[in-house]
Amino acid sequence: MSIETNEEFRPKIVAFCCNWCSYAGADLAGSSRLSYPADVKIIRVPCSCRVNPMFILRAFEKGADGVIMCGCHPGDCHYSTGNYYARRRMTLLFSMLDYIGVENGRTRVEWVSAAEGVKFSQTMNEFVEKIHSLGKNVRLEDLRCRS
Amino acid sequence: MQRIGVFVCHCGSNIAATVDVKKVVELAAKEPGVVHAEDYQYMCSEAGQAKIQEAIREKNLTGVVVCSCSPRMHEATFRKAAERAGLNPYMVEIANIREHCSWIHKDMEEATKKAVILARAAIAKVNLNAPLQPGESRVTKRALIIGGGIAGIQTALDIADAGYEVDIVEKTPSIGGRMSQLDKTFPTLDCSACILTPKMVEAAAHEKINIYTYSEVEHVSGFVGDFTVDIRKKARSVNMDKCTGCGVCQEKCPSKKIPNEFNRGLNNRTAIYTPFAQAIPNVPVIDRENCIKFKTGKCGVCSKVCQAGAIDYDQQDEIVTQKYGAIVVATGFDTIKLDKYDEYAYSQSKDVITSLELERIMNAAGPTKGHLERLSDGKAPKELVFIQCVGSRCSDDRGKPYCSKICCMYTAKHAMLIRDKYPDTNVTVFYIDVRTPGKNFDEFYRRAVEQYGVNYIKGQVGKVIPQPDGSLLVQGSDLIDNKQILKKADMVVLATAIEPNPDVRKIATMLTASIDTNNFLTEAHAKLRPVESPTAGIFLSGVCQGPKDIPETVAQAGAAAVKAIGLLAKDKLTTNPCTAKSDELLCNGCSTCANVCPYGAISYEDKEVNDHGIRETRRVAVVNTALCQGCGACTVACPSGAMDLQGFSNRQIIAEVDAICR
Amino acid sequence: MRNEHSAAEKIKEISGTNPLKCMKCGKCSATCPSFNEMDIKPHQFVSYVVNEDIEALVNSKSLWKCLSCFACVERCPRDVKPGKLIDAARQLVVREKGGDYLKADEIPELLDPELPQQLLVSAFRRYRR
Amino acid sequence: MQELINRAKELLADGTVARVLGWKAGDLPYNPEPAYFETEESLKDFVYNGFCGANLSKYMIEASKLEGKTLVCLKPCDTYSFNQLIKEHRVDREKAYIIGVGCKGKLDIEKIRKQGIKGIESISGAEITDEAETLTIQTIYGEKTCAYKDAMLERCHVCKGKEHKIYDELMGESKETKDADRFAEVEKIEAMSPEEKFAFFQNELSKCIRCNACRNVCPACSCRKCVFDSNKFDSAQKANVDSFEEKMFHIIRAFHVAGRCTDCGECSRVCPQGIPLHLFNRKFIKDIDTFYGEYQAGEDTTSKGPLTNFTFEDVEPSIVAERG
Repeated sequence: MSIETNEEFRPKIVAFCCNWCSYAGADLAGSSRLSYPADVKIIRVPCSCRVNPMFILRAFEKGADGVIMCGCHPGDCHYSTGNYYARRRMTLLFSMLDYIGVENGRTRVEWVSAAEGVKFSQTMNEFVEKIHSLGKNVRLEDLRCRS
Repeated sequence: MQRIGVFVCHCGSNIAATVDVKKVVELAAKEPGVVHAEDYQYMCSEAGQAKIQEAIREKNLTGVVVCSCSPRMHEATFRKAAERAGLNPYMVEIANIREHCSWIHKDMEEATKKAVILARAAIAKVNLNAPLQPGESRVTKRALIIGGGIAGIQTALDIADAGYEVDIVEKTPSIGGRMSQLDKTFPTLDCSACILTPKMVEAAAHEKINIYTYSEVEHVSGFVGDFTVDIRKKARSVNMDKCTGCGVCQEKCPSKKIPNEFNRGLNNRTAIYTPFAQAIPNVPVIDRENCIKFKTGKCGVCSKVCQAGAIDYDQQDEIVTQKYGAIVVATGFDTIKLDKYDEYAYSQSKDVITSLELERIMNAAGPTKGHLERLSDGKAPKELVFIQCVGSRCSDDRGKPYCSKICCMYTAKHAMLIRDKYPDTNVTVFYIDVRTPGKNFDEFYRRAVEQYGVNYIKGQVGKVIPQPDGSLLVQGSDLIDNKQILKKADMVVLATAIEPNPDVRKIATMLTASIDTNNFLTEAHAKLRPVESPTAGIFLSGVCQGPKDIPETVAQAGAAAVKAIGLLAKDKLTTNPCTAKSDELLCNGCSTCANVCPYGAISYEDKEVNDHGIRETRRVAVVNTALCQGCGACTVACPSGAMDLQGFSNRQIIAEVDAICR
Repeated sequence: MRNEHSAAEKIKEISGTNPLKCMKCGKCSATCPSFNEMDIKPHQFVSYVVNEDIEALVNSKSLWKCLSCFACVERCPRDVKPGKLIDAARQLVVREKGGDYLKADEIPELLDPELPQQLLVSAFRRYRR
Repeated sequence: MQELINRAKELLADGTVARVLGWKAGDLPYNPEPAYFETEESLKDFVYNGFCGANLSKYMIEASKLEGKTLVCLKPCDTYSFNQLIKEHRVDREKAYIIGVGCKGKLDIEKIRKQGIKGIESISGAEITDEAETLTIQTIYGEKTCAYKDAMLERCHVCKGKEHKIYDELMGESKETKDADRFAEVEKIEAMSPEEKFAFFQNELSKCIRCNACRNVCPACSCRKCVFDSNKFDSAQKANVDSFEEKMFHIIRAFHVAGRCTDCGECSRVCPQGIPLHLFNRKFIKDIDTFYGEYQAGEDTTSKGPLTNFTFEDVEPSIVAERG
């Protein structure tokens, strides 16, 4: 049974991007043709504070291998304070995931401004590489959801 | 079940070159809820929009997914198109298969796969969309202009002339900006002060314009139509109402050794000063860091000599809080620092100067009273060399990657003026390209060459070597003659690159306006919305958006004014309907959501509810949709999930997550 | 005979520069201390590589006149580094056996007692295969 | 206990309170249950002993809706929960007459059973007024004894203190029981390798039968409708057919009460499967204390909770990876 090993591992990666900074940063990466692997799929949210820990767990449950959340730099939030709340929430959530034995490289928060197309692309490249090094997310995947 | 139409855009070849558009159509058509799928060259074109509208009508679509460019680009376009066909605009979602897919991936198969997944996520979301109705918010009929240079002044005048109140906030003690430092202006050579001063006076005298000089924007909150801004009026230490502007205090001030910023530090000023003679307001400020009274407690000369009794050492900074409907950024530029360009010997020789310094030297009110002379020994230079593109067009980390745009023209101006006034002085210009697009610009440059005998050499200067005799040896190349040139010069003028005012980053952050890697403010659309920031209600005027000369700045200032007036003319704005909404049957009334709301949009009411037959009075959260901006902080804080965000609901986001992970 | 295209590619590879970034400002030639001794000038190195005229470049005097002082590399505003291009062209020659500028047995005659030993050693290390 | 009953009768008689919320004897000697007493007469069934671990503050949510005041007996640790409920507007302080009852640690029948004591007929020494250090247990196999301390709930070994944070009057003596470090267990897990951590929680959580006892007893889990029962997150009514479901449930449950959980330990006490659920809550408490400064939910009724608050200098989430 060497099906897994023969096939190149293509991770599933969900990126939550806030509409004002990070999504625009991703747009800038696009218009600057700064490539990053196609494994990353972006979900647009109004603000990083809209990202519910349930969304992240849900992604893992459904087979995501990595989840990254991007928001405006602290202090630059379009809604002034959203990313400060997000920062606390994600810190606690990541710590909890680490506590239950999930490899902590599977989750990441990065602050990316609308001007940081380069940073966005770099971050995604790094993150995908990290997920590659961790391999498939076998610990958290809900077996029923494999198709 | 929704009836969804999927529209896949080729964007010419922008998408179609990397994404198999037909395949996306084919696979999207199989998704649940999809009853129609098609592709088209340009979905955003009128014909493309017509296709969407036709499908909405003919297939009774209840939802639309457009697979195209970023929603930041055309979401509004497609929503309006759908609305015209009778569909609620919020039933339209965009799958970004250009910026997030075709433009960053090269492999067709891979990009197509990703595009299909992005389309699926958008379809899954639309399946859970609900029609939304926008609310309304009021518009404060007052504009704030940040920066009192020619851009800010022009925008202020135009807005004020339309009948709206305008406040200008200027950091320095006087309005006027960079233009007030210039001597003559190209291509007509009229004196800068002669055309600027009347505008400054007009702004100061305008009944609708209120000028805060020596002031800075401290804090900005609110949103389009309803910004609240704190302005710090720095303590001037001079009572503006009492001061007559007689200038005696400046004459008598014993602290005279402070580098004069207005003259680029080429001479000194006093501790109590007005930056220049035509300053508006003509009221000095005390530079407390350099004032003997503030440093030692002794002195007080200015107070003694002031007959009007205007000196007030106890004056404190004052915070003015004001509401605005629109904000215009006009923060301008500065020249870059030359510390990374040792080869031009700027820091080694006083006779190597920047063009802006030359501008002050040429000016009758400048440090040399308008006489062209070497700053080292006061002698008139006989050989003058101009070096173009110093720090502009650099792809290394020493300079700026962009063209500063104004240097070619002002150098031609300087060269011409010097040749005119000092015919014995030879002028050589080392250039890479001479860029003169603009009305009468090339003619102007040619006049410098043909009529005034300015020697233009195509080639860059490699280094400037100060000589023991006080002259400068300029080593440059002449690419036409294919020669290396060694030229003795008495003075070298560097066409130094310009960069946005360094404060702009702080201001952009306060305004949540985006800024590019060079610190220029980003426009909402590079071509079609060049004077608006992507952040609603923020407009861009002058060089803060990109390098510009005076006529362009004035034109853009007017355009920004028109956009601001267009906003101020409205009595009400329709608000984003993607606001938070509390399900009163689930709400615990625990106040957790109100604790995280940055807008104070959540209040609590004791409300009679009917929870599946149980009638009781409950404390429940109520969202004020005029205040709610839709950030969603409350939705995550809410433990029961009663609070949800319309347009980005929990179920919608989860559906997207599921679609991506499927 | 060298294949001009692959030689040009090789030069780009060795130098690690992209000659297309050149904006033809001439700052390299303006800054070059050996300018007058060169037949092909530093700013022209770039166009010779772009035009894949490598044969002319490697046969030029300039190939051996460049001091590798790297003033042009340092000051190039576009990161094109003509000095690296000519250095790469030189490498191209040196890597071909027998293509050396000097034959080994010619060297002793040329030796100047003032010449630092270190220079000789490093020159050999650099230009000998 | 008699003193307490007498006082309750007085307050019922003079109309100060309409009912009493306390405990009554259960069908076994070690399972008293929460109960309302509306008449003086009914108070004959009232008990308060070492097995009355149940935190009654959550019952006050419903009691706040009833006519008249409710006399509620709160142990020191229960008062934290009550404060938290006041902060969240879930209970009405005016509807409660709080008698702060003394506590010398609460007992865990499982701990007694683990010592091999079975067939229990009666237990003495568990009375709150009792000075005894030992429990004397009559079983069908004869009399057995057990040190009180050894039979105590885990939470009592890491007791927050015997001071009542809110009350109308106090009754009965308390005895300090804290003799262990609150975070020792959490630290032990933190020191494990990811594989060990995963195996540990996999093992514990695979016992979960999603009976929702933890949720139902938790004073912080007081939502009218839990997110796991509503359709808002597409998470309703799911059977736990895979291991991640429980993890998700327990992480989210702990997350939802993070910053609000007073560490009353009821979740672990009631879990029929004996899952140490408090380890989730305590992990959050420990992280909150280290990252954002010490915070005890329920200490007062006004302070901002750590998840509805922030500072500009808060640590970045990358701290989790950095500290290894």
